Amino acid sequence: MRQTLATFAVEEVRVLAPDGTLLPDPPECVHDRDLLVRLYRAMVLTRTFDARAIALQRTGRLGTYASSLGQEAVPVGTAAAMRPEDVLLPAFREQGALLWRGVPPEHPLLYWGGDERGSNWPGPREDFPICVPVGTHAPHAAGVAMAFRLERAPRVAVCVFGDGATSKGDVYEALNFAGVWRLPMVAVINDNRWAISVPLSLQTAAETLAQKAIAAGIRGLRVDGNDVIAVYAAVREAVERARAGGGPTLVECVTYRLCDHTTADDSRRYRDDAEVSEHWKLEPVARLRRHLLERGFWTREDEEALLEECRHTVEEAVERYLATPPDRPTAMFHHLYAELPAALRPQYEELRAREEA
Amino acid sequence: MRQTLATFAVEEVRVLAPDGTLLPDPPECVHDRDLLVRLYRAMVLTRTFDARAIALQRTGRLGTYASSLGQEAVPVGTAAAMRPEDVLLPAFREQGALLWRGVPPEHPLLYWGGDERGSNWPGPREDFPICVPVGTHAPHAAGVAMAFRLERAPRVAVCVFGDGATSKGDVYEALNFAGVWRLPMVAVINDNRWAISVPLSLQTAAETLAQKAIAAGIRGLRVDGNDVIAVYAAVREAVERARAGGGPTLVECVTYRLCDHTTADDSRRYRDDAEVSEHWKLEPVARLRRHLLERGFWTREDEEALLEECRHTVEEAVERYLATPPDRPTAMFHHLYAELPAALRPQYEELRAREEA
Amino acid sequence: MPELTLVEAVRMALARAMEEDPKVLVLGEDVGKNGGVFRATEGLYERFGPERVIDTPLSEALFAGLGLGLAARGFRPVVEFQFMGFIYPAIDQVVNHVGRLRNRTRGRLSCPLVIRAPFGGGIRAPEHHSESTEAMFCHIPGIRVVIPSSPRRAYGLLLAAIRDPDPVVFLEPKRIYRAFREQVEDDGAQLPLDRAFVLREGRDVTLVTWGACVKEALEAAEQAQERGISVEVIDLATLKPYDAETVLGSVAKTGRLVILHEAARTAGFGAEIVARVAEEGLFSLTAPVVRVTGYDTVVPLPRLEDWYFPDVPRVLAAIEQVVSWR
Amino acid sequence: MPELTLVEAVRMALARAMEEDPKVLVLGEDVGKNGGVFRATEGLYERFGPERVIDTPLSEALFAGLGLGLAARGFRPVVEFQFMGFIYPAIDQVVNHVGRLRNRTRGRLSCPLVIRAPFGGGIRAPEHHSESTEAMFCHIPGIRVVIPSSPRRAYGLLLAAIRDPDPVVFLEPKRIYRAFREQVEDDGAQLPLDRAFVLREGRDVTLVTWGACVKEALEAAEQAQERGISVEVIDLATLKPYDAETVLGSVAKTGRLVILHEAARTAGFGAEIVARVAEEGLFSLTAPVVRVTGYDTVVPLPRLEDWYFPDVPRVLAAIEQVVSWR
Ligand SMILES: Cc1ncc(C[n+]2csc(CCOP(=O)(O)OP(=O)(O)O)c2C)c(N)n1
Ligand SMILES: Cc1ncc(C[n+]2csc(CCOP(=O)(O)OP(=O)(O)O)c2C)c(N)n1
Ligand SMILES: [Mg+2]
Ligand SMILES: [Mg+2]
Repeated sequence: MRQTLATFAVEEVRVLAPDGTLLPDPPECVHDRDLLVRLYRAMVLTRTFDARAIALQRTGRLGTYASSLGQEAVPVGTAAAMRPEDVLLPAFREQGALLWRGVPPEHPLLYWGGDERGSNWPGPREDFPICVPVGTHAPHAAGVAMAFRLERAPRVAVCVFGDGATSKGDVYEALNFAGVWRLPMVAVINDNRWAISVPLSLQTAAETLAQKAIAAGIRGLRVDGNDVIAVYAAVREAVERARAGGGPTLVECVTYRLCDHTTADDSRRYRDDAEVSEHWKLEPVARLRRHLLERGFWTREDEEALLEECRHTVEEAVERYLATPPDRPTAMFHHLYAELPAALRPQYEELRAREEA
Repeated sequence: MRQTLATFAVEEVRVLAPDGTLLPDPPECVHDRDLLVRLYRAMVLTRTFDARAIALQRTGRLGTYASSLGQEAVPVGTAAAMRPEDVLLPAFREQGALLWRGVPPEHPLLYWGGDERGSNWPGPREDFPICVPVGTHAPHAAGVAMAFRLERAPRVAVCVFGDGATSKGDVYEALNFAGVWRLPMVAVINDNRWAISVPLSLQTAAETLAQKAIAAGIRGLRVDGNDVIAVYAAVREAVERARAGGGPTLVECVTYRLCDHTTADDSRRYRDDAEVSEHWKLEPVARLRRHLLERGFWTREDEEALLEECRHTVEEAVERYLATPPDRPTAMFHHLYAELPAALRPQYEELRAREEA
Repeated sequence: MPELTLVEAVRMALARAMEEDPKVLVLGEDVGKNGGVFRATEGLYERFGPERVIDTPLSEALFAGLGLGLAARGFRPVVEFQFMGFIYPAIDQVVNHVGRLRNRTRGRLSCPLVIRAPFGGGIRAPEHHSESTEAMFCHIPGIRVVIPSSPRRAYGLLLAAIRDPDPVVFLEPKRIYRAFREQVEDDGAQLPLDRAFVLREGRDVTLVTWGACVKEALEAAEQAQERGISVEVIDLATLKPYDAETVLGSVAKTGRLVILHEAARTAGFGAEIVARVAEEGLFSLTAPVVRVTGYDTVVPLPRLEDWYFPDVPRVLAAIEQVVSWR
Repeated sequence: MPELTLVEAVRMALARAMEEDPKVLVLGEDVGKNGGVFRATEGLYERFGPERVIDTPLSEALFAGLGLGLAARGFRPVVEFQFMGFIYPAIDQVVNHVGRLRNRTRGRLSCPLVIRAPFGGGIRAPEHHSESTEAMFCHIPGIRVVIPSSPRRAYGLLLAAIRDPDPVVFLEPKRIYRAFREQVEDDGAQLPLDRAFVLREGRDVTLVTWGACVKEALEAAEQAQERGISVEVIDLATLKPYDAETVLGSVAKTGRLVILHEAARTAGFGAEIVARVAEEGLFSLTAPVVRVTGYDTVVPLPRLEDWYFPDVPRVLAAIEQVVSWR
């Protein structure tokens, strides 16, 4: 005897068509002109920031850097969907989210420039630092969400990671645990179809990444990740549901990495230019601009002013970054423990003597 | 716009009702009297072996031991569904599968009695040893299956683990990889509803464990794990499909741990006797016996003869086990590397001197 | 004052810490109703409820990360790994995050997490239940590693570990969980996290050890005494950071050093102690150092385990060797 | 004979091994079309195809286990971890299975697996890309740990590692991946897996090191020579099992020992070497041993990394310290 015990569906949320026109049944927020403009501005700022960071790297003034070109809708839409008191746990490609959340732009520059102080930003103080080991921050997000649950705090932990990260066991374990505890946690996948040179087809046989949620018994859905309104609307709904006690959601945002993996990568080694060109037609900034122009929410003059403003904002941050001298070497001891254990004092003194010499 | 991208269903396979009667649409194999009798005999042997092992432990002649009481259908049905040339990768509760595969019963006794030679059985030489760290053998199974794929060998790797193991990231990673490579691998879950004291409800929010397959993009199904015919039929189908290049399957066998977790456990600390009593009504040995008796495939005399035979087989094995003196201490060096590195010789000599003293 | 075993002292410290600070949580496999497979958390679930004593899924890679998330948010999680043999999936979190969060954020976030695990052999346990890999943890920056060797020290050190603002790996020698009792007052007094304990003063040989081996060390010292050899026994107790001063001071006095640990010899923590003495106390040494340790092999299953673990005769032989050296 | 960099020598050894044994496979993240992020596997995918050069999903805990399964079935998998900082999810497999399969089954199954990982700092890399935790691996029974320090040694040692019937952790010092060239003949000749290399003979000081630090060791020795100090430089190369004889022999001659490694000092592998000398060569020593190492802190991000890693002046100071000691 064979009987069906349970059925599952993966749904996709889209708002804007690639040409910027509205698809049927748009969410309420499309009427919020102010929001749409803010989303657009944030994506442009992110793109400006990325371009400048790459230029700094190319001229030897920044370390390895991971641009978010073409994927700006994911971090921006995600951060915009959060409340200030929520906690963000980013991977390493979410500068767009950091900036939206109020991290001064010189901080990510400092971090990628090789200075720990880049993670000690003035605000949001409770957000987590950039996480380099892929997927390892998913358990942290579960921990933060569990803290909120235990405190009965109406706050949500939002964690972002890539398509590659969905192959990590710790990500699965964190989602599974979030399910058991119905944690106020939202996990957002920047599904940019590549993990360095590994295409999604070698990452998993699952047709969608949203369906990874089914294994954890939690909600999962897919959104058009080149559509910042869709990302915003879907993550917003997930975050508010989580806040209301409705449990965790996994949101797969399908986008595309138009840039190299990092400045240390040369993506022409492993993927066709044609594929990249195709995806330029879908990218989120032009799409939303078209939409805004169409609806009269935006003008050519606004655009020029914005570009100028973004350049200015970024340039000021770059100047602050470049003007920041390195920390004192002994800082490596100062923040290792709350108080330096006596056993480490001789090493500390040795370094201090070198530092002072 | 919201649209459904993909849908999934979890199906359940059952053959015998709890009272031993046939459910509708039984598989072909129910007509194979010989097979049914062999399955029954193997379950009874397993139960006899378990009881004797526990008695040995209670009298200080065996170490910690994990009985499979009530779950015999899972290892027996699984092993019976394999071909000799397939490779079994057991966890620590699959003595029923080891015995079916031809491992002499004194070998698991030696292993649990604390002797590495217990894993060096005369056959099946290519099967993997018992795996204690939960779930860590799932990647091994993927490796074995990948070897078969690369060699174009029509062989299948079959791996068994518990419901608790499904929370391990490495199990997920292995299933996901098996999906990418469409590996000839079958993963069988002994879903006995408990991981020591942790009930399945604290293990995952997923309604079934079979649906974990969806995250990996592979086939998953659930079977009544107290019904050895259902286990056999489902695993058989999965194994043959894998052999034919149809890719991996995850088979959840729902059963119940009627015994303590191991001899070191006291399950009355954390679960009700009532729950256990309820599940005694579903257990696989009585169920199949009822069915065989009903169909005239089995008699009271057969039963008595079988019990006697099992006792005899186990007793002989116990005698061989107890008569096996410990290995030479220096064995710990002999099998560490193919050849003892010179650097280890002094330690080896020290031990040899102690051994000879 | 109650006479407690080591595991009971652990339990008393956990209860005390949970009582005095509502932010202290206990998490792990089977720590709830079952009270832990060694009963270290027995009664806590009943007393503090399911939101403070939490049975996690079977996901070791998750625990430490979950603990970090909770700790960063001001909780004081005490995460139990059922056996040290199953702690390895969590090493990634310990190396890459737990030991770094404070430093990475220059103090903006921190990680007051305690990782508990029973470790060591000698209880005739199944495969993977007898290893001691403390040395691997002692190499990881930003954490502390603590190993008690008696009920009293277990109580005081665990309290200190839980109250400490930084992460502590707390390894409990299961062989002596119930081996003997000691009077332990539930007075909330903690012990320092960077001080070795001189358990027995002596003139001729310094014997440094930790955990369950303290038992053999004291017995060997006693037997040596009968042969006229005076052995100073040091329980290192806090392995990272460790108290080199006490060891160096003792070696300065005795001139002879024996190290005793269960773990495999090569790159074991004993090497670190010896190295430190060779750097800062070399010319105190009047005899070559001797390490009495497990062999560099896989720990054998129970039938041969006694051949693997250092026993009193091996320790005594080492003591005699350093004393009779010339 | 071609002049190769270290990473090119690694590639040549991989190609050679794959050529001579169809059972040799290369697996890891981005090892296929991309040729590895350091290009160590460049060209192999094109030459040997997608069934022998395999891009795995981003699942480090999986790789080592997958490798074990393949190895147990007669393949010779060479698994690349992209950076040592991401190897930790696999430690569970290494400790609990890779190092044990042969012993556990008393030889019925075995695990001829090679685990490759670039390691060490000094290339201004992002967080987690600069650590050296070789000591943690050296404590694990049943495996070998090998670290080349030149193109020639990389070629010969990697070939030996792949052909060896047991598991080898092969750590490649990325700082010198392209730092210099050496003539390396593609003759298939392997180097022994348990022999240290005396790179420079000397009378006054024994300087033991491995990996990228060999560079600073040789430079410091050169500079010391100018000051009239003769330094013997030993590249340990095979850390587990390691060649204590060569170190002991050298110390017997020089009477002075300096250890140099990038890794954090406490419980680093340097401690093991020192301990061994204190056990078997104590009275050769005429001066306290000195370890020149990374500090016991998290490796700083690039702006401060030069302050962390041992440099030539620090090594030279140590040499002068042991020579001038009295
Ligand atoms: C655990 C781990 N393994 C390997 C790496 C090296 N690495 C950095 S990013 C990356 C690919 C990540 O892919 P994905 O998750 O899709 O994120 P994306 O970079 O595409 O945003 C890899 C392999 C790492 N950082 N962490
Ligand atoms: C990685 C790991 N963690 C913890 C343990 C200790 N342990 C042994 S069995 C077990 C529960 C296993 O539950 P399940 O997977 O359901 O298998 P079952 O014992 O029920 O057959 C635990 C926690 C272990 N062996 N391995
Ligand atoms: Mg990606
Ligand atoms: Mg179970």
